[in-house]
Amino acid sequence: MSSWPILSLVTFLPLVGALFCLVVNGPKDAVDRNCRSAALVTSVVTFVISILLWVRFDPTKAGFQFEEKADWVPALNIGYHMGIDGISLFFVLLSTLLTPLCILSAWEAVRVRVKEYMIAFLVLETFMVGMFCALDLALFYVFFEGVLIPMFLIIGVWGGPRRIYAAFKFFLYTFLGSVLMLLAIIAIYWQIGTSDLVVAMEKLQLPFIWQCWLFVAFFASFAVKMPMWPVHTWLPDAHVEAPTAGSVILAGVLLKMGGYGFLRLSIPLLPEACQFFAPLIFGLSVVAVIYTSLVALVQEDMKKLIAYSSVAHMGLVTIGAFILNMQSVQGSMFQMLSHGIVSAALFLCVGVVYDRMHTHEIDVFGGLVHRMPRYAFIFMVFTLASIGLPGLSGFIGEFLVLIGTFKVNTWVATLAATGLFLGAAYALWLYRAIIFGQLTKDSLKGILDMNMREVAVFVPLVLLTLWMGVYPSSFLDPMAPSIDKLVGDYQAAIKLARTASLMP
Amino acid sequence: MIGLGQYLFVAGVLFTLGILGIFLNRKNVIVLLMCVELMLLAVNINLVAFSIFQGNVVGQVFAMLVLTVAAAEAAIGLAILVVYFRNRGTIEVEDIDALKG
Amino acid sequence: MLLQAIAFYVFAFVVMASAAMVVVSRNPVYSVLFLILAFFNAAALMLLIGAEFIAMILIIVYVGAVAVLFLFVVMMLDINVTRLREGFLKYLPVGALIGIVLFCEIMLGLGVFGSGTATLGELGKAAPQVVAITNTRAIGQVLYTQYFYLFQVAGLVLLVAMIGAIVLTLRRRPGVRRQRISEQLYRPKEQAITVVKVPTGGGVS
Amino acid sequence: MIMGLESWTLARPEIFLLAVTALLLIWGVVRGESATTFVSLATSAALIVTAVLMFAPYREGTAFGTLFIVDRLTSTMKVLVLVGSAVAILMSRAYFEDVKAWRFEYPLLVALASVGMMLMISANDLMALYVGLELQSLALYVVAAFQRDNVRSTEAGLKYFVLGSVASGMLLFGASLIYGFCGSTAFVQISRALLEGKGGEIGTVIGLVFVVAGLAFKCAAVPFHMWTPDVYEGAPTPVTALFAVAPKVAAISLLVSVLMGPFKPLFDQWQQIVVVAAVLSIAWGAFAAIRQTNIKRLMAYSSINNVGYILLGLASGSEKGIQAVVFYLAIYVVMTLGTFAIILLMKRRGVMVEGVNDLAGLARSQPMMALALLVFMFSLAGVPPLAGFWGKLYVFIAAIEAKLYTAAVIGILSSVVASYYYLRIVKVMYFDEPAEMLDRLPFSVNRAVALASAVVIALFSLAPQPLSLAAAAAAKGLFP
Amino acid sequence: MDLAIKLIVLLPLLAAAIAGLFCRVIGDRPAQIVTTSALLIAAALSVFVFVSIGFGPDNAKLVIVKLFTWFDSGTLNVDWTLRVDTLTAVMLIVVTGVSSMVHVYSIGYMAEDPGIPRFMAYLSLFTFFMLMLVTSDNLVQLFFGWEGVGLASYLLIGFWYDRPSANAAAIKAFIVNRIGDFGFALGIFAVWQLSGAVGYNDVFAKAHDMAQMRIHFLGMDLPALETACLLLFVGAMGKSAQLPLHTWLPDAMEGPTPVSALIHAATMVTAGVFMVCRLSPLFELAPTASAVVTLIGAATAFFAATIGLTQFDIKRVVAYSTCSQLGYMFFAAGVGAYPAAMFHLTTHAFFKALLFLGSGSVITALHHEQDMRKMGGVKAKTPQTFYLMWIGTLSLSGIGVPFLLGNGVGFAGFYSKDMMIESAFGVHTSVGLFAFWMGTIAAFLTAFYSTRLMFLTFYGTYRGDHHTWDHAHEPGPAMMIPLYVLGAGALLAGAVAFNWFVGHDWLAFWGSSVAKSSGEVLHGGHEVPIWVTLAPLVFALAGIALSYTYYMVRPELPALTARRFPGIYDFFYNKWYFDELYDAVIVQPAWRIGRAFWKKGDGAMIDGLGPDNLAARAQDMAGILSRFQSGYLYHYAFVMLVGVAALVTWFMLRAG
Repeated sequence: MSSWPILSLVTFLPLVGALFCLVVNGPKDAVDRNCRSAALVTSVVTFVISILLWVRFDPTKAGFQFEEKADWVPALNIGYHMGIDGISLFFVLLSTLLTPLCILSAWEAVRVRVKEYMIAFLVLETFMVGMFCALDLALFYVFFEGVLIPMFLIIGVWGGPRRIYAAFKFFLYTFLGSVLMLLAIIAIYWQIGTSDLVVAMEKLQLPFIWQCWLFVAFFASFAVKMPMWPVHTWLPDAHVEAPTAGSVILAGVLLKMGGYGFLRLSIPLLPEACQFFAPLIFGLSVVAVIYTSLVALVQEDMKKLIAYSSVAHMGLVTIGAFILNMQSVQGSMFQMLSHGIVSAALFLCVGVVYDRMHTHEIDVFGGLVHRMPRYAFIFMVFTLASIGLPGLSGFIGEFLVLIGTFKVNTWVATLAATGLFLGAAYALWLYRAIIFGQLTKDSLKGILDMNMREVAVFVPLVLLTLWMGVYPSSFLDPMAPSIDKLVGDYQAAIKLARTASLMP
Repeated sequence: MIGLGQYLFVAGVLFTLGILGIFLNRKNVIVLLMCVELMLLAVNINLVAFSIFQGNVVGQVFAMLVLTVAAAEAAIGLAILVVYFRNRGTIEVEDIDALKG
Repeated sequence: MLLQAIAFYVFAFVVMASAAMVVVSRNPVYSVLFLILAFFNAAALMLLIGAEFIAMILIIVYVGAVAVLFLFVVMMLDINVTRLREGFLKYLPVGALIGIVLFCEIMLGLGVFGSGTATLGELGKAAPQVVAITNTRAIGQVLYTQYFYLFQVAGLVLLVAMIGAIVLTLRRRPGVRRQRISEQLYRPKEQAITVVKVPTGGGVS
Repeated sequence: MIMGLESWTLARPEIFLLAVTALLLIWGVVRGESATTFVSLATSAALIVTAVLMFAPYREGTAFGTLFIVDRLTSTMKVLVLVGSAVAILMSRAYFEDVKAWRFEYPLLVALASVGMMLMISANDLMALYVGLELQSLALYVVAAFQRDNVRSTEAGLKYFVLGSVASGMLLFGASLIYGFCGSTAFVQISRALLEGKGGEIGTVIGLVFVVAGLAFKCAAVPFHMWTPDVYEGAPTPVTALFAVAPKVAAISLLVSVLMGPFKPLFDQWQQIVVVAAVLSIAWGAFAAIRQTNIKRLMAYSSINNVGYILLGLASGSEKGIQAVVFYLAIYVVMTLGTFAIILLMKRRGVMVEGVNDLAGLARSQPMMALALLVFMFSLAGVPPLAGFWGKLYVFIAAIEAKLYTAAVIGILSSVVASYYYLRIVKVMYFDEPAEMLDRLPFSVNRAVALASAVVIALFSLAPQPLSLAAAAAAKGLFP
Repeated sequence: MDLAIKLIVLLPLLAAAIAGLFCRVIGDRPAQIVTTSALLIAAALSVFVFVSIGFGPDNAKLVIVKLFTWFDSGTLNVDWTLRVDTLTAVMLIVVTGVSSMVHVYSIGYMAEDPGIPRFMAYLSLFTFFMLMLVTSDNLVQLFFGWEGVGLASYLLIGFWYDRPSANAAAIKAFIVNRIGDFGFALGIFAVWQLSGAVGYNDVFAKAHDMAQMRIHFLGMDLPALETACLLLFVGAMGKSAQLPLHTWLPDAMEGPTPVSALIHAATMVTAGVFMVCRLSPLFELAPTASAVVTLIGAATAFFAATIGLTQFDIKRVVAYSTCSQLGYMFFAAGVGAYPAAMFHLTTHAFFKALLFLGSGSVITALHHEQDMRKMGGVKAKTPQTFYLMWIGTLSLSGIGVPFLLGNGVGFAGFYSKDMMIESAFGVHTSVGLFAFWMGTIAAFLTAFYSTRLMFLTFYGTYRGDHHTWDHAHEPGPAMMIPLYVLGAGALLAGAVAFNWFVGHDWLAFWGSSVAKSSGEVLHGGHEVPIWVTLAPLVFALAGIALSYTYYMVRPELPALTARRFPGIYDFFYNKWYFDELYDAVIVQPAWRIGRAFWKKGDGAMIDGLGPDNLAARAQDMAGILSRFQSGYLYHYAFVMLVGVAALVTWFMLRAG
């Protein structure tokens, strides 16, 4: 289909930019300037190329497209295998979209160690994109874990006062989860003699008890990444301490890795275990929705509140992924995409006021609408999208997940649907506390509205949110065949297992 | 009749005494070195006994090597001991604790 | 045969006893002396089964070189008789217990006690095999041929020991006067002697 | 032919190295201290040339009867040893000049130790094993105490010596038992005896326990590791660098060739020992390092931890496991050398410092060095895509295939614990605001080593294939 | 036709976008012009559509305009579609009519506000969502409009964002609505699960099947359609402020008065009624659910009226009256008199908007004073408003002369209210009877409190401060014209529309847009005994009389009564303590639980036992191991010995 390695290009182009930044030398001002521009140009070019993916993507095919295959470590039968299908396509786009926005948002906000910052982000982009494209388990793992390194640095170097605690918590928590996944990957590799995911999807036949063990291992990794209750506690800390762009990437892309992992690995490879563990996942997710929503309600820090809301939103994603019918999985995918845009935008919003006041405590703010009407408007759009107002992106995902879930399990659907009003409660409370009310605080009296650069960061996100809310078909249609196949294969596997167990 | 077992027994006792001496000794390092020599002596008895009872001389060659190395070891050990003594003025085992943790 | 057995038990006892004394003696000098005693008796044990070459080497190397070196260092460092520290008694039971357990296990494993034939096998029962040629000759035959390599490496070990000992302990002290024979020998006479004309009755000033 | 031409050909690298060492020794004695720099450079060069000699042309076989064996595995290991030693010598000049202990005996002792290590690696007989080991050990005892006016250095030497002697005593005791029960010291004979069921099982196993204990001491595997932190901390830093690399490779290689060679028939027995040692090492190295403040000491625990992983590869006893050992060792050598090169650069106002916290602000004062150290730390922690990850992956693949599930789980969880202290170093470099910057040093050998190591690690990370091929070739020798 | 429908819906959106996004650029006046004219055009088009549909031939009674696909997921297909039938057409008239009037009114009312463009944009946006709601062809789009009006309501209630009370009210409105929407969403899910569709036509086609099915919901095995209808009705309860989700509506009066008129009287709050009527083909097959609708409606009608008796805030009185009137509509819908409910919805839209806007003009006149205790005698200053308000009041009270000219003659409310009460009686069920009595009593109360409002406000002497009094005057034409238009509606709508809505022509008018079964119910309603027809009127007149006695003849009586029956007075005055109850049972616990989850759950439990605990244990472990590394040689040797001894022991034990 494609004669040139477009996926590799998208993946490694940022790395080229990073290398360029690495070798830039000279007086500090010039280095900063050059690195900023280089990073922006690289990431924008990457984004443009990634758009080509969408354009040239065949939305009628369920299989992988743009496949690239090469030897990597033949001694271990580990290959370099890239390819995307409907499930990964938009995550790639999400990553390539958010990176330039992050770089743009940090244009003036980051003043120390600009060079390192830009390098970190470009490297991060490579890992993120690579992870979504990887079709080889080892390659997947490499990218999956590689993300930790730049993110650790981003939180630790440019973060807030408790950044060290947060960075360590983030790293160790997620690392702990992922290493168990590594064992699971090795076990699969051992079974089929190669780490190629496509081969694994075709050939892997594991006994039930094995599936369960491997599922637990994968689960440890993805659940932490998602994050699911009760392994979510790294997220609020990481978000609060991370710099704006770090939070954006964290919420926008990193959290999706867990959900993506479930869809890409757990479900196709371990269908029976998925079925077996689904009740547990539902339980945890429902708790996540209610528990974290209530916790979000009492937060005193904007970022923490949004972080907790992310946990709640991700609860819906896991429910949808494991209900495993067309609507729920599509909803779950869509919810991830939407959350990627919306929570990223919310963190950018927090960043806007953080840049001005250098705090994200809710109490410090209030009445910002008097000085910052543009900001108030944009914040409102994303608040509404976050609470799932129909017509904005958040609704489609929630609705599809819940409607799909209701068909299977009314308890889960009902309890998860409480997020409808719980989410509204904390989101609107936050909005009110920050934007509305009288502008009484002296420190805020001179605050300036968003400048054009900041608006430029938000405009694409606003448009995207609307687009996704009003005409989600552009996104749902390309993913439909892949998800159809996923669900179909899963059901076939379950059926097979049933008949097998019925046989003497 | 004196058999191999008896020799091995003697060697075992010497070896055990050597090891015990190393960690029961709270005096000075030089005695530790002597304990090491005891261990090597035990080994030598073992080797010689095995060698004789098996009827090949490999064990005795081995014992010779051990002897040679033991001599070299003693030389180096005592040299290190001496420089340590020059630095600290003591070689009492319990004083050698600058490095720990 | 009986005599041999008696001799064995005597030597064996002395070896073990003096080894114990090496460990428990409070004066390091005594320890060295007991060590020497142990070596002598061990050599005797070896003689008993016909390993005369090793026995002699043992005495020459150990007693003649190593033990003396020990004694020399003990004297040089002027180490006092140390008091018995509490630790000794405190750790003695545990340490001794573990040591004895280990010892018993080894002995059991080797089959030294009674039923040990299981592991010692034929060796346990066999009498010392007498080699047709002398012990020294037998060793000589292999040491420089078959085991030539080991012999060379042993030499290297000694070289290292020499370098090591020198590098650690040799110091050039600036204040110390030394006799430099070559300088003395090659000094030209102009530097060594001056010819002075001594006026008669005046003396040298 | 015991001393035929074949023997000399096979041993020609060792002979070459010895000859050069002897010549340099004479040169040094004649020229005195002023020759030190030349001698050290010449020694390094000789070590490298020796490595080249092994492969130009490459030969395999046994020499000196059956005492000495050369195959892919030994040659690969020797290359690692030689490179490690050569680089360690190159890195040491600045340090020793600083402490006024720059003497020509040092490189020569290292060279002699390297010869010892090569002999160890090539040992095919218990006696050869022993003399090689002692040649190496004696030289190393001396270099540990080489800074002879320094209490810590001499204490390190003393501890290393006493415990090392005890360990070799144990090894010897075990060797004597094995000799007694198998009737020979030659590996081939031992193997044959064990295969034939001779050589009283339990007695040999006890002997094996003692031998493994002695070797485990040299590898610094738990519970025979206690010397490691003290010696690493006390010894002069370049010596520590050497210790962390060359002897470790040699000891592990020896362990591999002993266990996979003559004692292959006792696999079931020794596997248990090695698994226990591996798991304990991994865990101990991971936990004990958490609170360390001295970076050398921390690296000691790190090395214990890494040895654990290597032993886990060995414990699998499979071809892949041995590949993993070689692969891991190679990467470990590079990471460790690089790390120590940076530790050697730590100077504040002209004084060497070695606290972890002294690294604060390295990212500001020497960004490239900080980046290099970052690479090493993440690599040591096994975070992909850095090369250390591939090593761990290799090991765990082998372990899983050998059904060592529990050990694998413990190992992988401990790697998370271990990553904590590697991260702490990164944190200190990048996150902390230094009270006082480290000195900006001019370009030096150590910088070059650090950068080169980082580049090598980066290359290994992206393209592990060549190294894994080399490892595969090396392991092949053991599985004909 | 299609174009007209599209324009009706999209013009307000366009206007809102222009006014909202470019407000700074275009300024106040253009914003007003754009939005108002858009609405007026839409209203005119609505009339056109109403006429074409309502009085068109049978085959033209339904127009469906598909815009484009919204989302497809497997078997779930949702389109953006505009569906217009008579039911919708009626709503179009109501929505665009009232909305355009409110737009006009707002030009005057908000003249001095700094946020005019924003306000106009919000109003237009609201109208757009409301139109989407009424024109939806499927439940999901209905939900879109449903939530959208909720949003607009939130924005408008909180329009004066400086006021904390306004913000609180806005959030309350949104969240309470969301609780209703929670049920509504579940209802949609249930419908989809049962029928496999969300489009009305497909769902209705399956209605009979659904009535046979059972659903497993929350562990209970329930009749499917009943469950779905009940869940959907929960949404209606929230949106239409029925018990127990009514608490937001009175608070919503914090918003500007035009908002109250538009959203909280005429249109949005009636969405629930509209929804029940829209889904009447389902509800008619779900008797239990319908009974619940009736009961809740009747109870709310009574309950809200009791509170209205005691309130002093002029807008709150009207608000509770709205609540009460919505209750009427629901019980009408519940008994199956869907046309009657729609009829009252329409008339109510006119008279209640009139009352609100009238109150607004009083409030403007008195410088934004809303407390009736500080009013009195205002008729002198605002005579036109006074008369118009009387029209509204009488219409609300349902005053008219029965039997005259066949259907009787009266204010708009008279027709519709009577029809509902009679229908309730006419079904001859216990639930219907309950609704009848509640409605009748509520009619008494309604008449009492609405005339009380009139007396307190316009009669007697002024009780406020004189500065305000001196400046009080009738508002300008921008505000008065809408009043007149609405006044005309309140006066005439009932008489004009009676036959179409609930009279002989009902079937021809409604077509298939409401359930066919309504015919019987309406018939039953027409066939009730005379006393039934008279009862509401008599009660209403009695209420007026009592009110006159209390507030005109003997003004000391109210205070006396309050003292005489303190318990019941406080109970009514404090709105049956619903707010307090919710605060104690839901809001406070939620905060406490949230805090507990955060500090104790996340902090102490999860972090305390999980990561932080593990980290601490690892540190402890490190400490132990460090201490182990004592530095003593013998110690190290001992460890080695133990290691060897352990291994040897292990093998000895294994061997034997």
